Amino acid sequence: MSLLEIDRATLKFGGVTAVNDLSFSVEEGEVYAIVGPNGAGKSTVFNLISRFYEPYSGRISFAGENLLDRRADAVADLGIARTFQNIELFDHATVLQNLLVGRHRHRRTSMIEELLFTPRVRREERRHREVVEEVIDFLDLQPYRDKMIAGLPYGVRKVVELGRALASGPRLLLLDEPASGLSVEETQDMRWWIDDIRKQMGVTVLMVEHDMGLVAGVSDRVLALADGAKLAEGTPVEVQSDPAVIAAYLGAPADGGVA
Amino acid sequence: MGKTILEIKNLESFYGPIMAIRGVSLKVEEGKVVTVLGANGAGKSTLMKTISGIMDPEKGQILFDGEEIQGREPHAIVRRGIVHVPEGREVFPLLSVDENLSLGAYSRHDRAEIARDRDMVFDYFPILAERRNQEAGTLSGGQQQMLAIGRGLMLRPKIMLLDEPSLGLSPLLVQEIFAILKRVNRDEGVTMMLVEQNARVALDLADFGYVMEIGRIVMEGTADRLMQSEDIKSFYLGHQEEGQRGERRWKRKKTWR
Amino acid sequence: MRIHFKTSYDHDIRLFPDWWSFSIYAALVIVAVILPWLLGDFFLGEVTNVLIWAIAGLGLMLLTGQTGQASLGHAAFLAVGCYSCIILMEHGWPFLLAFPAAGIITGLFGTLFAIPAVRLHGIYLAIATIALSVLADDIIVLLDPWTDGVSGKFAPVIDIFGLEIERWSTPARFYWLVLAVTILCTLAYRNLLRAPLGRAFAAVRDSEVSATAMGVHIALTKAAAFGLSCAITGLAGALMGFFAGAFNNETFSITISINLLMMIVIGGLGSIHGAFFGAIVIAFLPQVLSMVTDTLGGGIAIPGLEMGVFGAILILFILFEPMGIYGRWLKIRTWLELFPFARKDMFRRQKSYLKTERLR
Amino acid sequence: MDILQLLVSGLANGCVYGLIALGFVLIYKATEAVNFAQGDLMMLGAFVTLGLSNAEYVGLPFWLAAPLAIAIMAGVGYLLDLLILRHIFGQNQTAVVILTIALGFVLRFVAGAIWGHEPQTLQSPLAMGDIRLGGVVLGMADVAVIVVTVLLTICLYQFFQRTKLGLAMQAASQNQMAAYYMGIPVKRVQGLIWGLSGAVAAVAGILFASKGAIDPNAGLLGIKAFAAAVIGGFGSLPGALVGGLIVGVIEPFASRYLAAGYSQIAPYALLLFVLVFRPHGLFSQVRVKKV
Amino acid sequence: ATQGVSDDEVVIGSVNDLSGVFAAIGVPAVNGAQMRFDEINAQGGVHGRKIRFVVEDNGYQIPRAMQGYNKLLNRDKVFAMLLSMGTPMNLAGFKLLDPKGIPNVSPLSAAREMLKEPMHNKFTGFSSYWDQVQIGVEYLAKEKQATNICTMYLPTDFGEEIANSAKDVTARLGLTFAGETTHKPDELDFVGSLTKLKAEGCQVIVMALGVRQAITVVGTAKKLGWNDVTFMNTSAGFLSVVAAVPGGVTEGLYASSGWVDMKARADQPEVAKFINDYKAKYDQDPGGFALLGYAAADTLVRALQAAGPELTQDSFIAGIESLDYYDPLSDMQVSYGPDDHQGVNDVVISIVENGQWKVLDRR
Ligand SMILES: Nc1ncnc2c1ncn2[C@@H]1O[C@H](COP(=O)(O)OP(=O)(O)OP(=O)(O)O)[C@@H](O)[C@H]1O
Ligand SMILES: Nc1ncnc2c1ncn2[C@@H]1O[C@H](COP(=O)(O)OP(=O)(O)OP(=O)(O)O)[C@@H](O)[C@H]1O
Ligand SMILES: CC(C)C[C@H](N)C(=O)O
Ligand SMILES: [Mg+2]
Ligand SMILES: [Mg+2]
Repeated sequence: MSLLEIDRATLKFGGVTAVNDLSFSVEEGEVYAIVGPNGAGKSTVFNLISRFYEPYSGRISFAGENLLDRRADAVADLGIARTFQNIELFDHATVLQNLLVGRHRHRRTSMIEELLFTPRVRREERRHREVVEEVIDFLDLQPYRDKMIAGLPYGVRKVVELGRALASGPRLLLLDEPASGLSVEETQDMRWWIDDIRKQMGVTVLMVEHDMGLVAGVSDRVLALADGAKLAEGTPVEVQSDPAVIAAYLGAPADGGVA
Repeated sequence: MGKTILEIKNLESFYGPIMAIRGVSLKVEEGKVVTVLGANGAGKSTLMKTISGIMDPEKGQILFDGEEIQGREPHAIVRRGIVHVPEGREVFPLLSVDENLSLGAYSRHDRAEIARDRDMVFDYFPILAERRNQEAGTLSGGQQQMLAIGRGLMLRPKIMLLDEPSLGLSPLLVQEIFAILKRVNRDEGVTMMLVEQNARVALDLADFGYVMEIGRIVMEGTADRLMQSEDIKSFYLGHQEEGQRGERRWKRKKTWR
Repeated sequence: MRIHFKTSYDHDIRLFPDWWSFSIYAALVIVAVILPWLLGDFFLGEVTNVLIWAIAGLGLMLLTGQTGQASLGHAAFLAVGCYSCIILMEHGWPFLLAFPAAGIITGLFGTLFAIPAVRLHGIYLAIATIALSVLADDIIVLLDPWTDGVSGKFAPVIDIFGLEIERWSTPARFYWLVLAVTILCTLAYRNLLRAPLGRAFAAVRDSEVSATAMGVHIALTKAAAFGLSCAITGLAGALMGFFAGAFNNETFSITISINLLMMIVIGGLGSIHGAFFGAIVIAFLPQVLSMVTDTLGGGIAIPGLEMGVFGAILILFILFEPMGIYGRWLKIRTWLELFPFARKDMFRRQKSYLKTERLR
Repeated sequence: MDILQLLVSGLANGCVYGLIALGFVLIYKATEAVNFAQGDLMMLGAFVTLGLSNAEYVGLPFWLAAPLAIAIMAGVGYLLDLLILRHIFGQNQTAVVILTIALGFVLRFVAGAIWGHEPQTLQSPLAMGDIRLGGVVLGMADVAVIVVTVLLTICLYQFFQRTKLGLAMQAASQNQMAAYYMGIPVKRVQGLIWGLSGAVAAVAGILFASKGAIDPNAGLLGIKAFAAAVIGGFGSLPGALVGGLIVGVIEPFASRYLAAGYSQIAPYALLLFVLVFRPHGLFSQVRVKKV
Repeated sequence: ATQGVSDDEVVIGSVNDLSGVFAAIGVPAVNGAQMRFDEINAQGGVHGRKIRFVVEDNGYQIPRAMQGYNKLLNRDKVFAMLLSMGTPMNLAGFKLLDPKGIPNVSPLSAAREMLKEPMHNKFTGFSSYWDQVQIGVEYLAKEKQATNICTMYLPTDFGEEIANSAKDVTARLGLTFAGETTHKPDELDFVGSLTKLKAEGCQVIVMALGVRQAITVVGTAKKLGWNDVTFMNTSAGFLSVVAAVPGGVTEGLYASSGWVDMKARADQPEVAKFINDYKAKYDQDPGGFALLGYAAADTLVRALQAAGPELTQDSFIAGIESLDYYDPLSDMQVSYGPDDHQGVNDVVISIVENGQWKVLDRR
């Protein structure tokens, strides 16, 4: 059984079919990338998994459980964390607080306990903090720990968002264009990070990315989408050399121009 | 040497107590493409915002066509022909694609020309024509980016400040965008100042380049020269090999700071 | 210049970041406790009033500053707290039970109101709460058998284990009671901020989408914010009832709601300090104005002058510092800490721009 | 017959709410700020007209005083923006809310200081005649209110929908920075809309005063108009009119058929009811954010 | 020494509405009182003491009122309160006036509770709303052969007192109480309510509404062609401006009040002087409440005079209880006594005729 299974999902916005009878599955422990032209429906697939959108038809299941039975906020409880293409952080909070919100699904204390700040709350806080500090170390975020999000450069925010998702201790990580807006150097970092996330933390990664260098470097399998439907699926090399993908998406030879 | 159209002298900009631009001076020649490279948070976007009047500089001068424009209201600066395509798209989310484009032509009055330019934008980005009545906020990220660039072109600028125009675009479109920019630069003589994470493409297009670090210009030169520089190669063009991870981590600490 | 080094995670978890700030707050509390010996009845009464408003402000701040839900109807919850406390006491409950019960009852009312209100944002919530505030007036009249309608009720004397407390006859005792409630509410508020729920509030305020993606149940979190906010407001309402001595359906009018919101905005949204700064301005300013007009005006009352000047001063406050007094206070503090390295133009307002809030 | 009469006068009243609501919506549409002083601007508009036209003050003919008052109020609106609101441009909207509430205090004081606190009646030709159709009676003022409100709504709607300036205003409210990038003089545009809504407030004030007496507290009506605007979907011009009409019509029917004590609850109960089912009003202006 | 009294000054306080919904009443009342005090101070005060009148604005809100009381009692240390506005505010104020024995003179509320126990420090100026309605309805029932009595009122203590009195008198006279409607201060349309009352067959409608509203109600009824109905106001709506609404809108409106309107008596010397003085001082025409304020201040001044040079609370109360005089301004006999803490007992019935209030009857 695959970890995540999308089965014949369809979603329309008015006249636009954003996802069209799409099926694919992600195995536990792999890095699975989705590529495709702008407007192909990649982010929409993520939003379906996050339960922000209701599919017209089709099934989505995670670890054998029907995701469509869950509310959007209950998706995180299963261990699904995500980042957003356009960065959705809590702007008026510090980096540390943002990461701590990532721990929310592990909250065990009640409101009353928190009002009194009982020793148990303190203990839990320390535990959350330790996890978060590990993430901070891992992502080299130390210099920004107490900075407000509102004043951070774009690239750092991208990393913070990744950190917030990681802090929740996910089983499946959804990354929507993790490297967009990052410099070559930072993209390299991202690549190591994704590698480590998969190998050391054992987290499955589903990502959308336009940087074919990154996609080729980290992913086990790639799905190419166009107009909401599957164009090609396979190893990075297979997909990159698929003529349909080249015509619709890559344009020139796969490594041309884009590092 | 061409005529200098934009000149910046010793510019300083602050976010509250934080100094984001620390004395930047640079020149842009008419009809040329200048690129600004720099790591995250170097202050590239801040520099552009200060030029377009979105932020006020604390010190220094910005000369456009020999006239000081620093600290003016942004719309007055736009009307002189300086157009900023900002980082992060900034479309009008509740207006249609068409209306967004019309706003690009807000300060223009030549109806026929506007219609022609609109057709040109639709020609560049056919998907926008297809979605002309869709609310811009519901476009996909890349489609919004196309709209932002298209809207910038509708302004008929003398000089375009492009802040990461390729953000979120598919590889095919990145190529197309740069082809378009090249064409606009060559055919219409539009001067450009370009910030791009994708340094290789940027230097390809540019005539001249500056490198920024923590609010300062630390290096400048013609695009060809920069392309050859070892530092540029290792920091912005991504020449490392797989095995160099540890080394790179160490190396990163060594910048010009 | 003060620098504190963080040596363990507890630095961020502790109530006070360092000894210095602990001593400042301790000193503040000590001064507050001995205040009745320093001030006459008049000023003590005013300080009591400021504290009561500050408690109400804390209540609203939790909702508006922390969770981003602007309410223009909190006077309704003041009323619920006030009426429930006094009705319970009339039924023989001792103050020590009736008072917390009033908080809980108001909290439950707040949660109840939250059921429709969690789906509302910004102005839609504001108008719903205005409606609530307007309706509260009528409902109190309609509930005449319990509330005595328009003729209103009188606050009984508080009796805590034989100790009689009353606003006019024992102003100092009443002040200490209010002070104790203030401190407890502040502590609870502070605790909340450093705990998961407080962060969830901020998350809901800043981005509902990503809060959802992180597993925050938006409706429940907002309902909790409403409940807590109203509970604190209810306590303030009960104290307000005791402070006024008599109250009826018109006591907790929409004007009070408006003043409450003004208070926290002027004080500085999102901070505990803000509630207190705001209370000082809103509760004390009219009194200062009337003292000033007494000395200047030579007795001739110019109708509505006080409200006019009050409005004008509020306008100046906002123009001077849209981030509230607390925002200004932070700047002054930074300036002092950096002294003598601060530049005078360091806190100049950079141009700022808004984006639509019509996207949710 | 009764029902028809109730309906007709409800509609006339609803138009007054609608007119004030239009003022709210105008400013919101172009700046996303909520002007809580809109009701007080209306009151001021009424008093300015009264001051210009009533015999005990300046004593101009009504048809001269009215346009003059509208012009003056447009100036007042513009000046409010220029002198006050512009200084907190780009700051958080709650600050604007508080600012305008405080402004309301000042306006009430100013009006009271100039024209006193007792209710006064505008000597308006509209206040005079009645129109009788079958058994239904409608004051001239009512007819004027209905006609003016409908016309004004249509004009303003067209303005926002069809003109470049209208579009620019909408753009400025959605993203101030991007509007600047397009070369839109955002601040000036917002000043214009404040002027426009000052003028609309004056129109509302004139018509309101023609229907009855005014005093400095007449602006409190603004709250009900605000409710009307929200029922319609804050930010929608037709919504403001529809919301106003709904509130206006519900009132006479409630007072006719509900027991004393319950009738005045009706508009606000209705508001809550609408918001439960349509959290952003009938013509919702709120969208789900695409992520 | 008695609080608020020094050798050359006596401090009088008032918590009044200068900016809220009843500012239209509070402001002229305070002005009128201030005028009387200025006059007496110009003459050297009472027994060598000048009167200082400190007014706190309560905006018709209890919390603000309590702040006002705190200031007046604990800071300004007033000797007595005069013309304090609002029934609920006064009731709340009694809590601290009573223990200190501070006199509360002529509150701006005609609720009967203004004379509740302990009564020794409380004095009202005019007949209560209760009595006004009792007598007014009795008069109209007879005059108009009316049997169906109704009320339109604000749901406040003020409105309820009037409504209750109307019900009481209806029952007492064996008439029918046909209907009632309540209103909010911001209501502006009464077509619905009037249609309802008409359907219920009302013949006399007792109003306890805001000033602006009362005008609109009468106008609307005329417009709807409902002419066989009589409206009656109490002293809360007994203003010259009400009578003077252009177009004769309020023509035929009755009022039952505690004093006589002065417009019709403007040719009498005292009244003419008052009107001129007031105009000169405030640049406005005085209304009924300016007169009321002036008269109340006058009562206070007389009481101070009667109290003698040795001013204490007791001597003041004795002084006021000894008063019995004719006030030409209000055209009323003012008399207090140890068991009579209500100055004027008369009720005057007036009607609007030709833009002025005309007295029909007084009891
Ligand atoms: N709320 C909506 N209403 C209408 N159309 C929408 C909506 N959301 C998305 N779409 C359309 O659905 C299509 C898929 O959008 P999606 O965001 O999934 O694209 P994407 O593959 O993520 O593209 P990109 O690479 O540009 O981010 C687009 O054509 C978009 O315009
Ligand atoms: N609103 C703000 N408040 C405070 N500091 C800010 C703000 N915006 C940016 N900064 C700071 O200013 C510096 C420059 O930021 P800027 O956005 O110009 O960088 P950049 O070079 O464009 O980076 P990127 O490549 O991520 O876009 C950064 O260090 C950032 O922390
Ligand atoms: C003067 C009056 C209209 C005030 C009203 N009697 C009240 O009790 O509040
Ligand atoms: Mg996308
Ligand atoms: Mg940038």
